[in-house]
Amino acid sequence: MLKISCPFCGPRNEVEFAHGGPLKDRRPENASPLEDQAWIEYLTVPQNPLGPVQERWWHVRGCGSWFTITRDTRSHDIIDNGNKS
Amino acid sequence: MQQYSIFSLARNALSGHQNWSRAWRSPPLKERYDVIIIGAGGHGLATAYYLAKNHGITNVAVLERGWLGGGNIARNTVTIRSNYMRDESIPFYVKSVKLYEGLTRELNYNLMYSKRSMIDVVQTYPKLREIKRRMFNGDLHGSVYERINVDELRRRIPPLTGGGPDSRLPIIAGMVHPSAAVCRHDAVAWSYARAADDRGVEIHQNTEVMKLLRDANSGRISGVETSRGNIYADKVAVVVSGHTTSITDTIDLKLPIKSFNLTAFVSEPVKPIIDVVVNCPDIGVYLSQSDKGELVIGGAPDAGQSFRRDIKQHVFEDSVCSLLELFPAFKRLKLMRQWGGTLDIAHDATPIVSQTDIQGLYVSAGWWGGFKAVPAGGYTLAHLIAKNEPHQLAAPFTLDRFKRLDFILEAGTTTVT
Amino acid sequence: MQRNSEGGLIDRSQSISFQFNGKTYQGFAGDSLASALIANGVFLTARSFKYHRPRGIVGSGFEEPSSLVELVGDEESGNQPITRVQIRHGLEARSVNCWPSPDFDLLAVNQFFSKLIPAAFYYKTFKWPDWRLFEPSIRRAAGLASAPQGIHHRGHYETRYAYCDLLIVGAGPAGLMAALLAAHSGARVMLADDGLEPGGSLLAERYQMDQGDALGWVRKTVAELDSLDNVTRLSEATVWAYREHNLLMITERAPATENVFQRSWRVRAGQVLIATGAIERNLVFANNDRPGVMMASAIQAYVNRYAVKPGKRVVLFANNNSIYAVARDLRAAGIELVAIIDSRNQLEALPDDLQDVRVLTNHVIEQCHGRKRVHSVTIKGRSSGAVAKLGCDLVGISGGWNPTVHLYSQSRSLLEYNTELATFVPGKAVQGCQCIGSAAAIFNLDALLQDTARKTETALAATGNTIDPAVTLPAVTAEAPYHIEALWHVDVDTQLATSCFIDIQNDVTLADVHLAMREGFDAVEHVKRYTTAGMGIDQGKTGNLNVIGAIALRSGCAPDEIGTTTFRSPYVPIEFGSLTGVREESVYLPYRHTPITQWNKEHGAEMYEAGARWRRPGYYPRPEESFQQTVNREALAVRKGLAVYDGAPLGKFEIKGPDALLLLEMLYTNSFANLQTGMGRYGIMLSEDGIILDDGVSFKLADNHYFMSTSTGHADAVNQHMEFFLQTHRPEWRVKITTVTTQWANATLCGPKARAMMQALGTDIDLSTEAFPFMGMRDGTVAGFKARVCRVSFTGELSFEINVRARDALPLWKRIMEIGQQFGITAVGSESNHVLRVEKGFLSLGHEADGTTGPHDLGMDWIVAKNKTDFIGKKAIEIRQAMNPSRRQLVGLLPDDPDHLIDEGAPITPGGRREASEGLITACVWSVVHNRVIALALLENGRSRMDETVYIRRKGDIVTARVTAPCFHDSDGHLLRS
Amino acid sequence: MGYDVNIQRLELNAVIDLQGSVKAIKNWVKSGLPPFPDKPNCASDSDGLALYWIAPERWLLRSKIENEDRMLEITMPASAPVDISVVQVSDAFSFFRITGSDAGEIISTACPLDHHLSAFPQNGVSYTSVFGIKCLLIRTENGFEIAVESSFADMTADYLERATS
Repeated sequence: MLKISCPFCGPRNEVEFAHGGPLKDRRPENASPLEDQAWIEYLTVPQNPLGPVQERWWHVRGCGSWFTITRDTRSHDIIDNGNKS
Repeated sequence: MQQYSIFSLARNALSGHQNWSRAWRSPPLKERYDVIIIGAGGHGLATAYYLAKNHGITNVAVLERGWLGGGNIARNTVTIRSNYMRDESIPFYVKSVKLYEGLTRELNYNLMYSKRSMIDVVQTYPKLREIKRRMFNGDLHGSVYERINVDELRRRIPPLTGGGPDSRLPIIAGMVHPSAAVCRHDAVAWSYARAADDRGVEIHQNTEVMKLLRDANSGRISGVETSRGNIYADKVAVVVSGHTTSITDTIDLKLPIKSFNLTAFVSEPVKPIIDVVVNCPDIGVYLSQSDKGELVIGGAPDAGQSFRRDIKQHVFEDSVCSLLELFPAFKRLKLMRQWGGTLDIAHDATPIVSQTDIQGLYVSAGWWGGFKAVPAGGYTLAHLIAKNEPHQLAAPFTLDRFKRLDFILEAGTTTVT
Repeated sequence: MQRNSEGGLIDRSQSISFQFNGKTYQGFAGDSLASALIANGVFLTARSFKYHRPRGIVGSGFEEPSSLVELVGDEESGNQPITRVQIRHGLEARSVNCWPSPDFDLLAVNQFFSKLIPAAFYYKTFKWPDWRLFEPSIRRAAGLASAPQGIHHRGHYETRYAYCDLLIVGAGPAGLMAALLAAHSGARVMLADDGLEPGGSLLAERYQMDQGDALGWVRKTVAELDSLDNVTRLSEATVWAYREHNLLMITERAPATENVFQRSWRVRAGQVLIATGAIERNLVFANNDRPGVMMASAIQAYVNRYAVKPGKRVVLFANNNSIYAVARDLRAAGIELVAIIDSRNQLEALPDDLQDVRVLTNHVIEQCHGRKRVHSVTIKGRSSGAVAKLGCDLVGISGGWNPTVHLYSQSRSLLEYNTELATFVPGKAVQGCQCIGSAAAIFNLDALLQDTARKTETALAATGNTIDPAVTLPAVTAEAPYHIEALWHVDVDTQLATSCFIDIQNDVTLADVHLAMREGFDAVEHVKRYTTAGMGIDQGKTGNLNVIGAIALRSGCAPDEIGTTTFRSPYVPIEFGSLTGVREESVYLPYRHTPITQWNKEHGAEMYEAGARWRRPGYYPRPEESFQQTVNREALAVRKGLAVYDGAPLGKFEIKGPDALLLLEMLYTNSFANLQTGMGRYGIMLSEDGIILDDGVSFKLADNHYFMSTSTGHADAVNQHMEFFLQTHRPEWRVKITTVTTQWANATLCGPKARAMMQALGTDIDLSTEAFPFMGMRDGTVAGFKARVCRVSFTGELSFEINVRARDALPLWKRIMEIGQQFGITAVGSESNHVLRVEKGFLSLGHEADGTTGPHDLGMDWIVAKNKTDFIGKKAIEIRQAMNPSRRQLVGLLPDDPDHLIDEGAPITPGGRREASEGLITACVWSVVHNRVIALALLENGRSRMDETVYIRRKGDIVTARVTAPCFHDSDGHLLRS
Repeated sequence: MGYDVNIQRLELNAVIDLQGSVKAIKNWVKSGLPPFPDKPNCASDSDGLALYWIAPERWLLRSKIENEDRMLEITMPASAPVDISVVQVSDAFSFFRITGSDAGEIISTACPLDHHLSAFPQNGVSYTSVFGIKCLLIRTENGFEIAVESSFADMTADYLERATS
């Protein structure tokens, strides 16, 4: 059970949150013109580092904020709760 | 290969068991091989064995970072079954079960293969509909599934006293998969290692692959850089369960997989009470009883990527709650040990046995419940490496499907509305 | 009599009678089952796991490797270390794994086969004809205690969350000192101790603290701690897991709260001090498992704490000097010291009071003699090789001390091998934790207290607290520094090696370890798995390091090169029940009720799990009615008359803001741009992968203000989908979403008579088709209730969805049932709804939209706007369309046999042959409009195969059906628009 | 001994969900609102109405049901401008009041957050979970209140009953 710091509520137990997957680039305003393979890569290839991963969490049993933290996948240590959305 | 039998045991007993030979050699590391297999886990060792046996390719090095059989083969819940849903998947797992059934003889090693059948405890109608779909589709490919009523279900699983008519999720049916089995997981790795070694394959433990090497001109794979120096081969297979991307990242090969931590736990050993594999798909827990008497219990993976091998408390508690809801008498049974393993899950949660964009580089990944797939996984990967074309059983598992967004979705169909 | 007339921490005024293996014995309050049995002269207490050798009591605490008992009766519980069971009136215990008794155990015959069954023998045999032939008998032989049969406990289990600045694990000298120092700093302190009473090693050893008996200091300190609000002290509480982010698990075995049987704490600690003490190692020599061979520290504990004598004549055997304090206490208790066998070369000067004891340095015990009780030992000079026999009925062994670093290691902090101490000691910490006391390998009381003070100060500093200088350390008596010379096992020939037990519980011998290595299993994990060493219930607490030592000796390298095996939770076995608390039975999973739920139950509804934890009526059976008759009756009521259903669970959201329309355009595949105020539109949402996520209707309340309804099961998923997209991909968009799912309940009237019914209920809304067309939404009053009425239809018939504030739902519902009588109103459930949807070819999530299909697969091209530049999932479905020409498409099926339902999920195969399927039945029902069976199916290129015959294969049995359009009723939809 | 705690399932309360910038809301609701709390997850009150700051740009206005009409008058949900969201959600909540010297013990079994005064002040109010479902936790003079989505009320009562039996 991670201790995750919500930008609005502060540190809370993981059970209050839903995991939102590793960070992706902002979705383009219009995906249609993109190369098919580039788009497929956007859809299917996540960052999967043995080490720090930027990932999104949703404080679903809390204030409802979505935010991004950097967590080390080897240790669960949270290196940065920069709280970017 | 030294024969194992009751007679050789008796013979060796007389000499105080001083004359047993090594199960595998530790030969010197050469600079070049025909094939390098990264990872001496179940899949890697099986691949090496079938390369030698089926394709006569024996100049093979299996490189292992730690000790052989130390990956997920050492930390799974030993369930073997073929009750999948999709036409693309079922034949592969049917083959795997078939290979498993002959393995103890073939490898002259008692895997304690125990064909004890699996019983699904069904608690919702959408789940029943899904499993019936598996049943009918399985029949098309020789995977047997039979429905039983609740009384019969309780008769076959005496401690299953929960899930009654007034409970939160009453049991509505049972589904039996008779060909399901369990077996001694470590023995699978050891027996494949022993048999592969016997056919000339070299297994190198404590040999960590730091990066993949490519030919500067052709761009094709040329070998690997290891903690013991560079080793060269025209064909390299990455068979490292959860750590696939750690290897492929070294040459910026992008793969549609994420690594997760899946955990399991065992109870204290008790006298026999359950002699089938019990699977509770609606509440996400499954269990069987090992020959030592421990209940081996598995649940769901953590949310979020993880390479840790310990359990998340709340994920663990969910599994235990589910267990006790159906087996209330186990409240006073004790948890003895818990552990985890890293598995990589593909974007569509179906395995990948495939060539890659880099010529000569093969991956076997995305094994979620890969233990049951060890023989067929090795069998088909060996074929792919030897012939440079996918074995028909694994043809659906190539990376091409992602380039067409044509996913093989085993999951799904559980949606309740 | 084994019990001394005075001394010890037992209460001689309270005699307690209990049963062990059927016989009744007496003990005193404060006795453990082990001490009470020793007091009664019972020494043969167990049989071993594999060979069924006679076994006795070896230790005095949770590390006990030898004697396990199961409790019967109302405390039914198996595999308890005999040393950890407190006796109480009526306690019934029996030895595990022997029958009929440890004294006469039938499976003892295994001892004679022992030569045939070395480590891992089973991999080499039992192969022919089949393992299943041998498995049952093997399984019966294994498994120790029998599983609990019933639910035997008073009250309920409890779990809770807790927070503290400082968690101290263990209330021995170090733990108590740390707690005392921290308590006065004002920090939130938790002190958890596994024992029945605090004191740890001080309960078993004899120390002076503050010029008095150490126990006096313990009592004083505990009293002070208990008087402070900022200190939570738990006893009989095991800290068994150290997880990420300083989360630790504690289970209290005997909470003070009435009705709470056991309590588990999930503690998030700022800092952790691990004061778990040290565990004495076993010594490995021939027959070191015989009853009467005990840990030296255990004998000391029995003598000092329980005032019992485990024997009359003792030989002590050690590789370290902790044995001499033991010797002193044993002699004081009146046990004859035959000799002290000290394997060390270097020996410090003997204490004065032990000058007269026979001490043999550089000697070892080679083997023990006696089967059910040791009667003598053969000792051997390590350099001389001279052997001699000594008579004795008790052997005390000390292989040195291992700091109890299990939790420290679980925290992922590092361990390092210390050659001088011949054990693994705490290394670099990776979470906020430190080991103190003997857990930090500081075995000297004075030094230990000093060190504890320092570490407590740093721990407090890390939590922003400072130590109170007023608290001082007690003065203690000086002692000789700990000294050890490693002895992993006694040198024995291969013959004797087969009875040198390195893991007593799992019957693993030195010979087994050597065999494993001989066969190439030389990694420590290989040895462990091949021999099962350290995999018993004790998880090798006394033996593991000797395994590592044995491997090191054989492979000629240092123990730290071998490395240690992973320490995994739990530290000691924990009852599953204590992990779930009150989460069981009806609250095992959350459940949700609508305001109508109670009414539904009273009116005999079969309640179904409806997704998102809602319980919803499946159907309302009447007496004498079959399931099908009920469903037909309900479906007909909708088609021909009037029906009502409880639609409260549907997901509902208010979406508002200058960019609300932008959001809808992005979410739905079709366009909402031209939607008029007061009108709604059906739409489907896709995942970015182009898979159908949900379908639903959104109404326009005003410009950039919408009322969205979603499916019941996907309401949460849709909410997440929207918030995710808004907050992470379009944070600049100004849209606010409010979930109103339970603010609004609804009763949906459907059927030809629905409009008449509305009139009868009384409403100020103009119900004419012109004023209130299909897909319209009107606010007004219905039957006097403030209502929002929507003309949507999930059934294909004229429908009015009456949404009211939840508080008004039940009164409205009752009014409807009352007024509706004149129209023969029928309450209907999800089963008949399913029939009606299939007749209309409406998609059902979980049937057609099974998590794998996109809109085109369901023939819903019409709902994918061609003119929209983009929406979530657009590009994915375009790619999939272009690259996968043959996809499955939704069709209707008319089975040639009109009278029999076809199982949903049944595959369609080419010519009915036993090969890969080309489609499947997604839904099959009895149509009340056609009085026959109809079905929907996903079929490869189905839309181009109208009127074709297809073959549905259910195992052997093949049925045929004709392909039709996926709509069987009112295909032009004039009824629902009427 | 058992827990000294008193659990009361409250009648319907009046609740209005306010979203938007403070400025925009003040522009719309000219008077009658309690002062906006200065810290996240804190409450303020005046004149029988309580204002909870429970999320970024989001507040709950709560009072006894008798005050619901008054609350609707001052907030005017139907006509609120497009840049703020005002939604009546009274029926979406069910409130429980937990009092007695062991109220904190019960909260510890139910909620994962740290409710110690140093972490959850006297005027603390926050979303968290109760027995695994989303809930609003409110500190009161002599204990706590929890509010769950009304569909979960029976289940919550069931759970509390078990936890305190």
